[in-house]
Amino acid sequence: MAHWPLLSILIWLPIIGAVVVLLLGRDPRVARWLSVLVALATLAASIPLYLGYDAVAGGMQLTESHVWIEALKVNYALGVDGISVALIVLTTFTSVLVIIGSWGPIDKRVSQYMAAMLALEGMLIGVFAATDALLFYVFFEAMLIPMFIIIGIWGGPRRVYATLKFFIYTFLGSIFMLIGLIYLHMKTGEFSLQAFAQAGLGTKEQAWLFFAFLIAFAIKVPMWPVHTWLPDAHVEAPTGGSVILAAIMLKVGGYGFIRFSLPITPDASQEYAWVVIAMSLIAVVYIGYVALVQDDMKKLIAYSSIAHMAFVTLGIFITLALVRVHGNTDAARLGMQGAMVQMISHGFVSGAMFSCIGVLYDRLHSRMIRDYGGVMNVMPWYGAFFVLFAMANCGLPGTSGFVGEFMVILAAFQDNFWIAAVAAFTLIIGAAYTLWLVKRVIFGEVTNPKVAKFKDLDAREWIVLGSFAAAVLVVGVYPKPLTDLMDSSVLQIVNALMLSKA
Amino acid sequence: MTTPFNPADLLAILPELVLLGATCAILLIDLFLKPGQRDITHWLSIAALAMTAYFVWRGAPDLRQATTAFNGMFLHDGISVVLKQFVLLMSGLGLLYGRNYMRERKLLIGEFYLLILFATLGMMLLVSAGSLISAYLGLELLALSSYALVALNRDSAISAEAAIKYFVLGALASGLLLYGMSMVYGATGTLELARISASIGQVEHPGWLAFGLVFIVAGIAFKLGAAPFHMWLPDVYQGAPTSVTVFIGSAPKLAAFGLAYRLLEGGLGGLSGHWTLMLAILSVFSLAIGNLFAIAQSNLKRMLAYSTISHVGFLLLGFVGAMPAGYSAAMFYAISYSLTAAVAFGMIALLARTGFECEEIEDFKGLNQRSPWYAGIMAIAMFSLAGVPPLFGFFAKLLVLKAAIDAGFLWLAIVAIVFAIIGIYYYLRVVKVMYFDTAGDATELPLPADLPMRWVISLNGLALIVLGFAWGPLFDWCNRAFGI
Amino acid sequence: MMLDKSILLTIVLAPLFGAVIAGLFGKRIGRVGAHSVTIAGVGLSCALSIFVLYQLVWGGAVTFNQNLYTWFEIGSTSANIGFLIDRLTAMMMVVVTFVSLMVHVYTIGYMAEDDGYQRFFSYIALFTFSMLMLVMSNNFLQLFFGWEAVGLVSYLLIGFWFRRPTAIFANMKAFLVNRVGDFGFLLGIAGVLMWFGGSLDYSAVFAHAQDPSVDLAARSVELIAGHPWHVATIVCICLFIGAMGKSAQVPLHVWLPDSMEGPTPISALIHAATMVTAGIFMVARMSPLFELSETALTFVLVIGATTALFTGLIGVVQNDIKRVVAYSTLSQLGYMTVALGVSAYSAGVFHLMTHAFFKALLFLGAGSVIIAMHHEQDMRHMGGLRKYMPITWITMWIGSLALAGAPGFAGFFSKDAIIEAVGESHRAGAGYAYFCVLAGVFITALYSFRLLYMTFHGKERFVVDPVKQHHGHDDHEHHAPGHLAHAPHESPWVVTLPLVLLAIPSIVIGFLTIGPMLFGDYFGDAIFVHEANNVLAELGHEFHGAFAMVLHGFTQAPFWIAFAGFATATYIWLFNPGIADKAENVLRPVHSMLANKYWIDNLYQAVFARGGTALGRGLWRGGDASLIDGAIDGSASLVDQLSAVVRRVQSGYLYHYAFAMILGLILLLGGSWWLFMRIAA
Amino acid sequence: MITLAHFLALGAVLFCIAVAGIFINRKNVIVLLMCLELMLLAVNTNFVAFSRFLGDPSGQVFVFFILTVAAAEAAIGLAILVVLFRNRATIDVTDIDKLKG
Repeated sequence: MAHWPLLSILIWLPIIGAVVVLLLGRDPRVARWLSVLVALATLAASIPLYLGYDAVAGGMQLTESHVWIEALKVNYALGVDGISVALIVLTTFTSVLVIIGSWGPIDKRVSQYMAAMLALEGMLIGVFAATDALLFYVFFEAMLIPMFIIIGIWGGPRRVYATLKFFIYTFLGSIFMLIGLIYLHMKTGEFSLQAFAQAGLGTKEQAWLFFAFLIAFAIKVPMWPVHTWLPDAHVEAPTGGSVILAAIMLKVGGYGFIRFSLPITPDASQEYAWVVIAMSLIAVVYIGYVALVQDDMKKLIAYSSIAHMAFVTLGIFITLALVRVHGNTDAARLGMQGAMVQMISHGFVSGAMFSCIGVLYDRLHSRMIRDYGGVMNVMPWYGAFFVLFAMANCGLPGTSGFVGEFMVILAAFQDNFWIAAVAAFTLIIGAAYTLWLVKRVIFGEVTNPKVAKFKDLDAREWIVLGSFAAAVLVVGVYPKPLTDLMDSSVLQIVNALMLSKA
Repeated sequence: MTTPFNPADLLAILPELVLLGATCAILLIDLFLKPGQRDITHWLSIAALAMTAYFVWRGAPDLRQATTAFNGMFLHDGISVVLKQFVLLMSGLGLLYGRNYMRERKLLIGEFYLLILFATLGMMLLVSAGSLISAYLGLELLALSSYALVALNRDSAISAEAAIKYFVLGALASGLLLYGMSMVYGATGTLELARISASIGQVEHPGWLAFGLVFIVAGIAFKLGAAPFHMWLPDVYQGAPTSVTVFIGSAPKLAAFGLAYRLLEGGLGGLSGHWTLMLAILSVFSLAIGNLFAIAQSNLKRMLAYSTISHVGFLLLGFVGAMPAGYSAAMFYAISYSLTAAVAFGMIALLARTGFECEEIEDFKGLNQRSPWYAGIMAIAMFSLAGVPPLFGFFAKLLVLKAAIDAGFLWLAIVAIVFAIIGIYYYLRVVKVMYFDTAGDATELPLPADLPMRWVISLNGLALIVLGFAWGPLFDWCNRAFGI
Repeated sequence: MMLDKSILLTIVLAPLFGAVIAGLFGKRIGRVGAHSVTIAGVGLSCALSIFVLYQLVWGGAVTFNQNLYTWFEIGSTSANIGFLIDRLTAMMMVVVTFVSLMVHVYTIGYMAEDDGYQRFFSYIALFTFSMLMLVMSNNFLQLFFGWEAVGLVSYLLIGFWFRRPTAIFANMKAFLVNRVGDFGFLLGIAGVLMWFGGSLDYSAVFAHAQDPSVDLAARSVELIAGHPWHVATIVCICLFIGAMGKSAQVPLHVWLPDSMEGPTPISALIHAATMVTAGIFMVARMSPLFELSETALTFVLVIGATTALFTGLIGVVQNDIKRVVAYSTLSQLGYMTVALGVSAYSAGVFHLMTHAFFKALLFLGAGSVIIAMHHEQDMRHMGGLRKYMPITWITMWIGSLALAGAPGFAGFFSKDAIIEAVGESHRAGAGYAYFCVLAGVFITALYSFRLLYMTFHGKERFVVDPVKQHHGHDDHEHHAPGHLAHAPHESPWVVTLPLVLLAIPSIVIGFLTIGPMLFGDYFGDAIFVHEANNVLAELGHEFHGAFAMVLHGFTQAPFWIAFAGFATATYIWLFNPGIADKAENVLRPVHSMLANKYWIDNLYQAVFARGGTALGRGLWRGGDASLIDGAIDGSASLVDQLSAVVRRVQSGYLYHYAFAMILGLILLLGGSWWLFMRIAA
Repeated sequence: MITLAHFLALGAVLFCIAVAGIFINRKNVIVLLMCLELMLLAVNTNFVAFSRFLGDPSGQVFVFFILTVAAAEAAIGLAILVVLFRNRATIDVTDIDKLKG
């Protein structure tokens, strides 16, 4: 497998597939089948990636590098470490489910929708595989276009506002990062992340760069207080869009922190870690309370996504204090691993939650909690899935939702009791908003006569929710394969943090 | 010092001679054609441009080597070659995109072609001008043809208005330019750019130079359409027939870049300390005014005109460093912009029909339902103008930003991107209208039968994607042209 | 010899298997299939648990401590799934599986009419699995897993009748209150990992805790600058907060009474016998840690004492038969906690065991009554049932006697041991605790016998009118209170059998096991007590066998206090019931305070529920909508307006355009002039 | 004795008059055209003066070109003016404001 350009295949297969779907997909059925085949092929291609990656050795593997722009030393350089592998597999896995999930609901301009989804998948994989900053940036930005289209065409009533907000918000963030990259190119003369990481930078420079990256990735994650695009985008986006957005796109932010902020500006990251940590903790509490009072299911889950992603940023930046202040690499690794596991897990859980809401939306075309109630009576299987994912969402042990939060809290405790305490508050508030949602939607008497006519899950929905459930439980019961996959890579990142650059 | 006439010089200007000859021939032939046979003129003109391009290419074995002719009046170097090639390409596109529009409006007359050909000739002369005289002549040849082109539709009030505004302000601008030139001449005692730059160090009246420089910069700023010398641009773009807008919206930007480079770097490079500051000011103005005014527009041509101004602001970022890398970035930007603008304006011309200009943004409603393909092409153009990767426009922005940052103008780069964020809004609005709004009539769009145009505009649109990946060679040309 | 790993695995997995089968294929295998497979599973694990216990006690098997698989391993931090099987665990396993088995059997009868039959069996089997995982764990991670898993099942079972608004409110409340506990528990675990040797395994942590070279008792940290705290105290209190949630200690007790919304069998299994005692078990398990912190133990003691007395008081005024038992459960949990608080861990665990039997018995008995009354739970509509359902009546008496601590019955031994232990203890707060537990004895007797009298004795306070057709399944709101479709009757054997089987241990278990458990070395090194704190050892000196203790018991204060309670109850509720109402009027304020459970629930409702939503709204509308989005959209519209204004500059007049150019020219001139001067200067 | 400075001053003055004429004049476009011519005249004065005092003929050559171009310019200008008048029936500068904003 080594001599195959596996990563390029993974990136371009869906994108070329998208073009094909666009061209041949006049007939919706053709478009659907084609896109599923492409997505499955990509998933299949990601299996050798997982198997082929040597987790023990760690480091960048399966690297490809071709000169792209001679003059600027820009390379089409790809490579993956454990972290990327995990995220890429998450992407390919989720994309298949998203496309299957969109079979029913999407009935207008199917080929365009499917093409956008596939293109998005390719670009996301590209982001996770790029080892050249410019290439990363290209994918990072390019993915806005299909998502813009997806929300805008197939979205809800306020889709235009939502999608413009989404696009401009994220564009605003990333463009400052572009300036940072250009500056780094000026310093190093090339765009490779490795060179950036080795470049010696003064504390002041690092601070500027750190904040440039922070804006970009904080908006992407999104972190409080630049999170307000997410609820709108989620509410208006079609189910598939929401799933991709929550399950994968947000991860790009966290991944960016790990790839850019930590290695390139370690000292500034340490100096300003408190900013990020504070933002994360505020998110856990503030967003938790906001989620509590939502009357729109999607908005509620969107907010809970923000709260959960806060654990990612917390885990990432707690490592700095642990490494630099306490010299406690074990805890640091725990925190970083926690962040990563949380990303993967949140991918499954939020994807599943949004798919669940999609199932209801397809039946009643309402996202309002008050329109439902007593769904359990008519859709027992659906209810079971919903409760399972709800439990995962409030971090019940045995589900993937628990693992990451557990690790992050354990790590945070080693830095500061109070940080851990505030973070652990999610146990309460998270359960509160999730279970209240369950209580109002799933349990109770059927109040809405329309709900009484609901049919339980059909085969297609079974496949989607079932796969998510399986993923959630597997990671929850036996996370070791996942952590092992990323362990050596995380170790390398953590070790790199120990040496200052200034 | 002045050497007698040297026949080899004719070889240097062979392409120009070819174009001139061809144009005159077409002028004659066209006289004997019936209105129905205008296609002959059309294809002849295209052929003339192609032939010229061929000779340009023949005459340039290596972009790095520079020769002069006619005692340095005429420069023949990589810059002029690259610019000429793209000027010719752009003029060709202008002809192709304009034809159908003009025909439907009974405007497909020989003058359309001749004027464009002469303007092209002017631009070619301009970009290889080695002295103030040749620069001025090229400039005027371009300008006068453009004035006439804008006024081509004699029955349109707004065309006439646009033309008169263009004319008066243009003349004013060339007046300023000339006045500046006279000052420079007075200070240095020569009209030849090479000698001017050579003698800048030891002039006894540096004040005259600085004084003249300001006027020259003003003249250049007008041709580029940089604020605050931009006021003509929106009115002209909107008022001119769309097919003319396609032309004057694309190729002349390259020529203007050439003019700026020749005069500022070629002639007054020694004063870069002065003019970089001025250009930085102009750049900020252009970015601010261009983006700010564009948001409020409902007429697509006018909106694109304002966006042009903001793009000029970006282009100027390449100059502020007064370094070859910056110039090459700026040239790259000019090329990328004109290629993209051609698609945008061309699309308006394509969708316009008799009695329907299709120049309001609203007119693009639901284009995606009615013609997904052309909606896609237009969307590509918009995203490229907005500078979203992986499209061509992004890399042009990347290069000029890099040039500015390398030159230590970080603040300018940040100003630029801040306005770019404002700017993205109105491009997205077009995409929104095409994709998210539903058309009044969801019927298939009646497209002109002009197949060549449809093919070329499609290719032009796809080129924006292809060049998004394969912009390396073009970038190499630019670099080599500037000897990097 | 060594315990067989595969046996232990079977013990855990058999119920899980049953649960999965009954849950996923319930429709296909039908009711019989569902209860057969789950009962088979639980029965198997019960039998094996008894075998394991046998091996440990008589078979000379050594403590089993082994990891099954590694959950994750990051650097030196590793989390495993594994078993620690010593006598403490074994005892818990037997109790859990036995009671669970009883409940399974009982359920066949109790849920006979319910259409969620298979689901119910799946749940309780799943619960058995989770509870076993909890008690058999050899590390904190798995403990927490089981901890939350039983919480989940409890959530599902309380809300089993998910159409009932009260039920789905109660289960959410239960989960959330437990989560408050888990919040502390998780922090406690984090603290253990940080301070107690960087491991999550019991053995390593305990070893580190007792390692004199580390001297954790002395180690302290400043959570708030300038206020050093012993790490042991922090960790233990955090852990105990978890226990407070799970074992419903004041002030986290509010969920347990509401949990009675669930079907009676699970009230017996989860909310009396097993799950709620998990906290007690956990603290006993953590005895090596708690022994390090005097402060933490005092905290435990006071909380327990408070719970023991004040929740018992509420029980006196309850009319719902299940709620009475529920409050008695709360109070008994308080007793156990008190025992822990005075370092009499084995006494606590001992009471846990006896309580498991007789409280399960009481609940199942109550359930049996409820069946007979067609899901009528209000005792005011009962009375005189003894002639209809003799078995239930007798077994309930046994249970109540055990609960009240009548000498000889199981409860007597455990409760007396606790009371005496408290008496012996010199720990701060022991005095208060001693008063509470003694007063508690009176209260216990009072409400126990009140329940018996109101239910089984006196005159019938219900009317039987056959006209009303009573439909099957769980629609209870059909008939007016106190009106039965047909006369009550003794429950079927599947219901009464468990009662009998539970009644036996309720009588004898204490007598049989007190010796080894409290004063022998039954627990061996499973429970660790510092010499200084070892009150049981001191009691041990006066202990001369169970029989002597019984005789001695008659001379003791507790007995007479209990007797007083019994007498009072008999007088009020058996001979002249009028008194009750008079007393109620006289003690109006007291009564309403008790009836309203000290208004604690209302307080929580107001502060946390309404306060929380209010805060959320504020943050949402004020923070997100107004501030952040206000800024965003505001700036956007600002740009729009600005451009709408500035575009007027493009007036369309030639001379304005020309003027603009001239201005530009002047600007450039100025700039250049300034620069020129600077260069010249 | 007339020095270069005088000529330059003259040129400058003419130029200023021309520019002022362009944006002060609110009457008709013809005047604008005249102002433009005047501006070119100013430029020519400069060139001739410089060329004379520098003793370098090329300046005067330039002047000839400028004169020629000026003629062409005037022709086109007037032509456009005619078109404008045909459409608007006015050459009043203040009426040419259809395109704005």
